[in-house]
Amino acid sequence: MSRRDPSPESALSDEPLRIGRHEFRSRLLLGTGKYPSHDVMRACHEAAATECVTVAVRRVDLSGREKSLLDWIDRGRITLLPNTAGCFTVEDALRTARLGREAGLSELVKLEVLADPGTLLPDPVATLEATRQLVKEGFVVLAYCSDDPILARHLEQAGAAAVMPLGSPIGSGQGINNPRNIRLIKDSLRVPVLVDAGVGTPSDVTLAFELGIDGVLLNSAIALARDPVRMAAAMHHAALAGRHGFLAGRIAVTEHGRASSPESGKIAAATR
Amino acid sequence: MSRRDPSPESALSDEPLRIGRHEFRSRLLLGTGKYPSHDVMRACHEAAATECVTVAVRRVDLSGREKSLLDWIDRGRITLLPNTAGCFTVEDALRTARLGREAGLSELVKLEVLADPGTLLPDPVATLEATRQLVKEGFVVLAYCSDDPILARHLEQAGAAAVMPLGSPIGSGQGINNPRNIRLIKDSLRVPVLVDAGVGTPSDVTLAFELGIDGVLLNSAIALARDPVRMAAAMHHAALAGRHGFLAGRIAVTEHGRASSPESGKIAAATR
Amino acid sequence: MSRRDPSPESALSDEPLRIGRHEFRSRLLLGTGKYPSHDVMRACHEAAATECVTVAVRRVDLSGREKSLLDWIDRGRITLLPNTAGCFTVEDALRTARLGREAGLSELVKLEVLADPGTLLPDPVATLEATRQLVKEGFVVLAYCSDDPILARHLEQAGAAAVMPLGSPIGSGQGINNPRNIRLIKDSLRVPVLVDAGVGTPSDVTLAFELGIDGVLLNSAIALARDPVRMAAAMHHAALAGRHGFLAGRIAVTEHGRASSPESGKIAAATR
Amino acid sequence: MSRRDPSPESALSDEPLRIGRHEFRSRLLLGTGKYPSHDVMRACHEAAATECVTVAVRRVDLSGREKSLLDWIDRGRITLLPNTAGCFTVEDALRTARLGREAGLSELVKLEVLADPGTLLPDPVATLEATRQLVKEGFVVLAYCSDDPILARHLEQAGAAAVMPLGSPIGSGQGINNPRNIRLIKDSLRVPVLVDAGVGTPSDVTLAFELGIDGVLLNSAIALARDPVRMAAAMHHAALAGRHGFLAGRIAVTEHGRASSPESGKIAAATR
Amino acid sequence: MSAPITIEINGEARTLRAPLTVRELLTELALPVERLAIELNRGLLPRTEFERALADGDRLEIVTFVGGG
Amino acid sequence: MSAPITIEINGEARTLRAPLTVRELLTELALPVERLAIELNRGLLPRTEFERALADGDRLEIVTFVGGG
Amino acid sequence: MSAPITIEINGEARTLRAPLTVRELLTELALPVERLAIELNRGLLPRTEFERALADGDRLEIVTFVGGG
Amino acid sequence: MSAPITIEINGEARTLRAPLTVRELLTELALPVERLAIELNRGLLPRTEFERALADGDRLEIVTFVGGG
Repeated sequence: MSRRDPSPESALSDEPLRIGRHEFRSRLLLGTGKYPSHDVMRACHEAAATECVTVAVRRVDLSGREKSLLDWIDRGRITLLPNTAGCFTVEDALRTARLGREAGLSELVKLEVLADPGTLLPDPVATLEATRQLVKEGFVVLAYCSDDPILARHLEQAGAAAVMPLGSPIGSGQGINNPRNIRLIKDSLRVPVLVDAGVGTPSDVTLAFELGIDGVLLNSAIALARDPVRMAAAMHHAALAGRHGFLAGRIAVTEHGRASSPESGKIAAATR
Repeated sequence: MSRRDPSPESALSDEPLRIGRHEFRSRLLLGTGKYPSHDVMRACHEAAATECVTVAVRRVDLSGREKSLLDWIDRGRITLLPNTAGCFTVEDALRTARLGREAGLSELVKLEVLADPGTLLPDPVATLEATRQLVKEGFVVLAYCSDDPILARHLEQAGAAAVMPLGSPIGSGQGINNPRNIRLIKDSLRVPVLVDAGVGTPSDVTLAFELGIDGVLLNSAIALARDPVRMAAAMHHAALAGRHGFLAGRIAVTEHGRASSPESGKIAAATR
Repeated sequence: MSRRDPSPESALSDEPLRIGRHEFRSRLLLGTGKYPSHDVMRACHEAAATECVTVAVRRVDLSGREKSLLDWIDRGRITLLPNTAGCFTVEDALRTARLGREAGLSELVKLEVLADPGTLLPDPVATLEATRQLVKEGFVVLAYCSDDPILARHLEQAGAAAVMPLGSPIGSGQGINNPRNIRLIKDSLRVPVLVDAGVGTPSDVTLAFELGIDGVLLNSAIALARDPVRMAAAMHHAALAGRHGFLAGRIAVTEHGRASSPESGKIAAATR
Repeated sequence: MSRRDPSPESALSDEPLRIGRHEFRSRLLLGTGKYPSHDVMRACHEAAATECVTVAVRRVDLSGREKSLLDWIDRGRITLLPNTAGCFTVEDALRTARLGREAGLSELVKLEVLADPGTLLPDPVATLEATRQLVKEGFVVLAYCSDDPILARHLEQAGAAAVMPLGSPIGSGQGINNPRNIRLIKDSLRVPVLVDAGVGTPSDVTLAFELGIDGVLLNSAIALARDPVRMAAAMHHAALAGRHGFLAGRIAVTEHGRASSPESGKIAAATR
Repeated sequence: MSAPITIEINGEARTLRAPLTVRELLTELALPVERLAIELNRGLLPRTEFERALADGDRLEIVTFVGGG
Repeated sequence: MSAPITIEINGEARTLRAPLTVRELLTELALPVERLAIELNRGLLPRTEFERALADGDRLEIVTFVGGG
Repeated sequence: MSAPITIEINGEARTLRAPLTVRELLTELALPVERLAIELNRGLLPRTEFERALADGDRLEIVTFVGGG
Repeated sequence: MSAPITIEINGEARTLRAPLTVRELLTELALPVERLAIELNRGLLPRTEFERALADGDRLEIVTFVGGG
């Protein structure tokens, strides 16, 4: 290594996250729900330096009084990812995805087919069926799913452009309940793996990336934090910390200590 | 909140870490041991943006051939923290601390009195005794100790300027084995609490800061990583992530999911 | 409570585990593979007081030299549970189940349809399809599956008589990687839930039962232990410990201590 | 192994727990506080098959109305272990220990010197000093302490007959917060190591014994359970499960699965 | 001049003058064409078909993007 | 007296005298009827059909229980 | 016949006739000797010294075993 | 001109000409004064006393900073 030291910048070189024809330098995807205000949301998107945010598809306000969410999203920097949040059947998910594409002129869709309003857990069977259909229709499907490694494989084989296993239930803040499964999924898939749902803290995000995954999508952890903008900035750093911690190759864990200072050259020990 | 969005910078405002008369903007303290080369070490110090590094006190090389470690440390930005690493008795720790002060013209000392070369665990009794003596002699003592919350209080009462409980054994990479104890220590002390030893990954650092502690000191996790400079940069981000995650106030953990998208305004459900 | 103290026996009253038309007083199901010898296996079955063991279906030894495994199983006390271990397709699982029924004259089958020989993880899609078919054919299906709570519901709806989520991969000894999922499964199903695969230690078994589940099936943890018979006895106690710990209702977890001895009536404190 | 199968009993052979001149076949020590009634307490002691219980020393009720706790303890089977619960200074602990010996005619004492009523955590410095003094006075000291491995060594060197590290704060039900420390303590001491305080569930007890320790003392986990007698029986089984699980030698943990059924002899695979 | 028609929009019944195209309806409702999508009788209605005339009993779903996770 | 037949048993080809029923085969192989099950040409063969005569080219799977988890 | 004495027992002041030994006091209080222990003026009082006469101003702690963890 | 003296430096015995001050010794050893510290016979030797003459049998520890954690 030369005496010209690498700067932190070069130390942090990384390839972009690629999903379909899209490229993202930031590996943190955010939501647009539950913020105290649209202004705070926009500030959080900036603080997190995100380049992709999910949006829900809902009936337009016929009174026309509501201002459009999109006025607070810089479409130049940020890609919209329509989702099918709140759908409990394959058909509703398909209809919502089609409406989202028509409204957003984008083929991207975050597919959620949930089993019930109580657990908000994804239905593996319905999600697989909807993925097959949407792929047929030309969608670029990011499939939200459980952390069952074999289900993730089926979704990849069904044509999903990315697989998004949950860390824990949506909005629960439990973090990554089964890191081994997340690693298994990453190790056996070729498409990008993004952890979606359940993240509560920056360390959850850092840990997720240390498992080798390609991205994290979160919403409540920022939107409902006491200071959302600060938390957004924290999440930005957490993603970089975990991603580069993974790329840098951690030290091995040992049962006993290993000295950090030289054993030799000590002054003569005092006679005890 | 005004339409002028806060920038990430303002989102990351924080007070400095104060130890004795010293102030540090970076809350990450690094070591200087076990790096592949002095050049890599310096690059890591830069990438981590550290402002304080520990150094060991050892017999000078009489051949005069060794280049001085200090030539690779920018004394303008970085404060030296002499340590008593490798001392197993109170007397040796005192002698080493005095030599360090004389050589470094600084009253700072990281006090380590270890029980044995096998575990490298700190001796609570000897550490407390040595702290009392060094404080009498005007040292600013950063006391390395176990995560026993009551021992930490005794060290504060003995005059330690900072208490440094271990996350796990030195160099083990086990991380924070008992987060509850670390939090208990932070909550019951007035002096700064720094987690020292055991950190293996960026997520360990992020988690430590999320517990509320004031700083982290690490060495092997960077020096022995596959790519030390990248890991140093990762640790820098990990510290910011955890610190601001703590200040921002995390969401509560719930047993079940909470929707991120509105329940209302859905399109008419397909008849199942 | 009367002065006639309940005996430990009455303290341990419990209803039997019911699967199909079968009733088992022991909630510990064992395997019959990988033991050092048939004698050791039998001793383990006794020490664990099991009433149900799984057996694999394989080609008969045409040389006729092999002694039959069944000679070491007391059919009077122990019910045979044929499994489809080693099947990677629905069709092979169906054929194996049918052969098992014909050979064992029992309608019980532990259904395993694995995804690949590497991970040995169950295939959720194939398992669901095979369950539907076997239920049609009158089998009493115990379905081995991942810990995806919604998949477990689909298996129940498909007619499985019991659902057997894994704690972790077969033979890995990792224990229960996602206790929350196991609890979610138990709380949302009516049929018995048995944890199958991954158990390594008695505490894994105890923890599993504390989650409320109805039974545990394990093999390697006993068969490959250094002292299989002692481990079998340990597992027997572990099952009782966890089951009755669950029924007895644990104390709540608190962040801080609560005295076990009275605060009043202390002798006058020494003036400090 | 002969065809005469070992019975569960012989599978569970074990040496007694030896503390001072006392021998206990049961490795579970219980408290006598916080039970719904003296009758329930006695039933719990029976259900847990304990042979040693701790008692507190308090001012006698001068009205003479209170019935003596000791009428509910079978002194023939159960050894009394007076404790110094509730003492916050060395002197009060010494006075209480002496009174306990005088009242109980036993030299056994469970030494507790707590730091404050808030955390109820043991004071390492005061505990060490009190141990030295009580050993001088001929007491057989069971020293309650934190899980600092080096402190535990100091207590052994000070003459403690047994060292009792906490799993977590008294009555918190948090379980074993730092299993590695407990194992380190056991591996570096010659005197018996008993886990005291913090246990909440049978699996906590089982896990503690799997670490190799010699005994567990608990009170609240049984006395405050919804069904104390059933929980006592569960704890009895939990102790046997963990102790013999430790002696039997667990299987290794592997990252991936290992088949429990033979790979050979499968029927010809269906052509997929 | 034809009779008025009644259609359902986002679950609400509305009586409107006929003839009326979807695009005219959007203008009447002061809704921006570019950020919404429409389902007519459970099927997606592409923008290219917004000139289509509405018929009595038609059921419309008019959606846009809102905040979500 | 007919010609010998060749059948496959558990993957091994065997030439046998004909006529031969499944039950006779089992007896010849000294295999206990009660603890095994048989597949004939990929389909389960119930015990009730063990009197059936084997034909040239038949493929048999004869299985029993072995240790497994 | 001497004057009464006042002593403190478990924090309560009591006036008693004198002379009075510790053992006599215990009898008076109907306390069983075998399961208790006594501190006299902060020092342990062994059973062997229960015949000792109490003096005015003495402070006694009389303790026994109660439930604890 | 006095006799040579033998002193121990960092555990090694050395014979040197006398008289010799600590500062002269450092110069002789080509060691930079500013970054090191010295113990003389187990006691710290402040820089202010570097002019002190070494005596036969003196034991010196001359230390500096090296990499450590």
